Amino acid sequence: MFVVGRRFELIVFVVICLTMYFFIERAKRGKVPEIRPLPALQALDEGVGRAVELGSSVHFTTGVSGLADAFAPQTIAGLAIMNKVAKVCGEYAIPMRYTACRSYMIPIAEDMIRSGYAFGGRPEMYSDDMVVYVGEAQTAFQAAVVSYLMDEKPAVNFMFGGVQAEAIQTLGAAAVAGCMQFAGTARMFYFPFILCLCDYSLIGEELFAAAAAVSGENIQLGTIRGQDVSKFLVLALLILGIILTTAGTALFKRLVGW
Amino acid sequence: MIEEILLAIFCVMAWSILYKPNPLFKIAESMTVGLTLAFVIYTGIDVLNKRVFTPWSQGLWLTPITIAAILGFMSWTRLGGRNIQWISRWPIACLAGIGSGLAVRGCVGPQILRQLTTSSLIASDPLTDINNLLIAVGVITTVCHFTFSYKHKGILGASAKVGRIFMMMAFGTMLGSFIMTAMGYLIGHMFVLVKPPALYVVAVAIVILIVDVMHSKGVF
Amino acid sequence: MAAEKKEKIIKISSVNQDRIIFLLLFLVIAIPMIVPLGLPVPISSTTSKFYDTVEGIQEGATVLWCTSMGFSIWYNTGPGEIATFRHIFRLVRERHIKFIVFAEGAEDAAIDRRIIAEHCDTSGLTYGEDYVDLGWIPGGEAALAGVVTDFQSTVETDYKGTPISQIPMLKDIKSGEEIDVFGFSSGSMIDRFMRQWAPFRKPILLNMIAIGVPLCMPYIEKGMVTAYINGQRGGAEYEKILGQLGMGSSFIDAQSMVHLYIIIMIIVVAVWSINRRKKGI
Amino acid sequence: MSVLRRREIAILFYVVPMLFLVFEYFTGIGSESSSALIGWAIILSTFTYLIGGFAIFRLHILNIAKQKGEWPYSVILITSFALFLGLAYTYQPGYKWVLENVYTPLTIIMFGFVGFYAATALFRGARIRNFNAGLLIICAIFLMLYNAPIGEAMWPGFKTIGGWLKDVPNTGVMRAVTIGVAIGILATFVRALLGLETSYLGGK
Repeated sequence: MFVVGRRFELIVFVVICLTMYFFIERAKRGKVPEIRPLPALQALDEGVGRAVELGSSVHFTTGVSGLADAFAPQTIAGLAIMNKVAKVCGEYAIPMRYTACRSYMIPIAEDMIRSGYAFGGRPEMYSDDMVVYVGEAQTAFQAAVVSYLMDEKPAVNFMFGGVQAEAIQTLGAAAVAGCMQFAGTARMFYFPFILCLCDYSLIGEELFAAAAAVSGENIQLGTIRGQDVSKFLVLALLILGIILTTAGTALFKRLVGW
Repeated sequence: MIEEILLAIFCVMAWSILYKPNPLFKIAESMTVGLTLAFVIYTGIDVLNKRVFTPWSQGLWLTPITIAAILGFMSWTRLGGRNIQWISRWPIACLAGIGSGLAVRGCVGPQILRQLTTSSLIASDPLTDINNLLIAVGVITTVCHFTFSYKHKGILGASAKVGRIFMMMAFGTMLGSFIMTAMGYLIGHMFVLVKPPALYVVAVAIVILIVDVMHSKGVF
Repeated sequence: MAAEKKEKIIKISSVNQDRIIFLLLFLVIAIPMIVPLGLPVPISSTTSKFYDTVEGIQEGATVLWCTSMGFSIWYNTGPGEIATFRHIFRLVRERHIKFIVFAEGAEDAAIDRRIIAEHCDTSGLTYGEDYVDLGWIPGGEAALAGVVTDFQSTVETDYKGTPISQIPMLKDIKSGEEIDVFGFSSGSMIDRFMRQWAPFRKPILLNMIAIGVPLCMPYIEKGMVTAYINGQRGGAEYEKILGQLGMGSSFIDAQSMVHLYIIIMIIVVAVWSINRRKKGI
Repeated sequence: MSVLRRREIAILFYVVPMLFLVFEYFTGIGSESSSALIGWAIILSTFTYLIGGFAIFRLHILNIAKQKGEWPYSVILITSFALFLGLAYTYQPGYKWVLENVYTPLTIIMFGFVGFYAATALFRGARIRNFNAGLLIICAIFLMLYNAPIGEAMWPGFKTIGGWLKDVPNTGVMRAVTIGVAIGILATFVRALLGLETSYLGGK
């Protein structure tokens, strides 16, 4: 019934999915794990506070990746964080701008920012031109964001999501323009730059953990606990593999290829 | 000949923002966006011609392509008013579902299982054994660093700290490797800019720059 | 007074500091271009392994190459791509290898046509029997999955629009099984290629930009990627091995100088920032 | 009509193809319809690829009509769009020339800023704040000496140190990251099955 060579893969796949499901159900029933403090999240208020001091605006972007490719989960996490940033901007009455690079993100971003400002207590501050669409290509996105940052010089620049090579130009221009910077992505390609240029950063899955902590839903937090336990399972498999292989048996390789 | 001069003009227009924001950069930016837009529409319609409209013109109606094309036209309601925009949710959701499905089915094998098959630690010469051990330690400690719902105390805390050190070495490796890529772009342009005829455009630009700097310093 | 003056010099505004960095960068790159320094370019083992892997392709094998870089990283992966295409086209002539090229992005389709037209010697080879350019297959990971699960219905036409049923060399290609060597160039993460192509356990060649190499090490160390070209330097070395110097070789001196400049800049700034903190400023 | 608008149907459009592709991968049943599904994605992504084009075209036409904001630049944008598209459909060699001598250089140059900002990033990153930042910069220097041909010419040791850094600590960390990304994808899969992943449908 099952394809040869993929049966152990199926077992690992089912075990990890069941672990996730188990901890999500546990979270639904109220036993919610607590996420360890993420410095980037705690500093969100401090960042928007800087915008209040300077009396200028906040810029947010989820980069070039959209929802139609394998980086959809990161874009979704970036949108969750944007909802929280919009909420904080609502509380402090700070204008916010989102630069979109995929046309189908426009309505999604508009809804996210509108609900954010409503939660923040200033629904009237929201206007549709807070979401600026700059075209489908990465170079057009970069050119538009660089000139915006150089002209407007916003107090804070956020960049969360499936960020690709445009991270360098965006964060570089924001650094030259003197913005305080937050960035986070699970795409490690340009991550050293986020470390060099940003005040606060989220590495790899910290982005998903932040999105779960920010949306505050028990279920998201349950997922994070499920991921942690799955990682320990995979580590156990790794250690088992090392022991078996060092002991000289090819058992582990046969097991994986079963 | 004309190509080098054009490249030099575009370089000067684009790099002028390093000095300060100015209209030249905005013109280059608008041209880029406009040309990209035309390129996107031309290549997109070209593929649709080959994959959808040509089979249709040959009468091949009842194929999976037709269903996908109907979903595709539905996704164009995204551009319509708010009352018909909800129609575009189905095709977008379908595309996201297929993308996620391909990622999910493909990730367990190559990205988890094949990463765990290590070679024995006492097999070949001692140096490779130590390296293999260090790689395994790197994997374990970095994974421990990427756990969020457990307090980083005790063994988990210690291995997370070790993981942090490994991560800094890895990100240093990436940062060092990036210089060749980043400078590759500039070197590619500079190869054209230093030779005449592009050199004349660069010379004119340098003169304008000096004049502007002197003007802003109030020299004249 | 001297301390004041010294303080004044250091007090360059942050924007001007950036401009000085940019200016020095221009000079350091321009000088080796005007005065070729002829620095040594030792061949690294990774590039010679790439050459040996391509040279080791058996008689009559089918090679599938996916170009996925876009115009923006042309100067980085271009030299390696041109050298690889030249090398494979030579083998197509000598060993009747079947060479199939397709593009993952719209811009890559234009790159492929341009490389084959301007840089490859296709004299004596018939299009459609020895080599074929399938043009752009959109869909990202869906295209990569489609090509190896159901080649015929995924591809449908080549870049000119002729249905693949009329292309002799593609008649018997159903899925990844019929392909002997995979290869792709990439400017970003390669997880999607590994997810769709690694299960076939065939040799996979990779033309990657320099920053991508550390990220691909988990796959390279496991042998899922057989051999790779390390960005611009790899391209220059490959050109040197093939004996046809091109774009890569003319850039490599400037690369050495720029690397030295960045290292010196970092050391100066690091020392300056450490003793600044010692003085408690 | 309002039934069709409900979100559950859109969630079904997301979950059913995903589940089917996973089912087919592990059981091998229904491989023709799974490749048909992949064929759908190829055509569908072309349509959504085109949406981007139309959306920005409308945006800038509105800018010009209402003379809002920086509309002169929108005029430049639309004229370069119209010229290039017109050439594409009327005079193919002209399109090819513009593609190779205007569009490609502009795209490369507008992307090529990365070099400058890489220098800025290192310039700022080099201000070592703590031990970790110091370690980061030292490893970066070793890798630069590994990558640049002159590094090896100066002292062969740089090649071994750089190679070791790339082969051992970097491989371990990137392997952990790869595993973490895979587990993240599976987490999104489970949340999507439970109908929790709805951000692609718009805010809650």
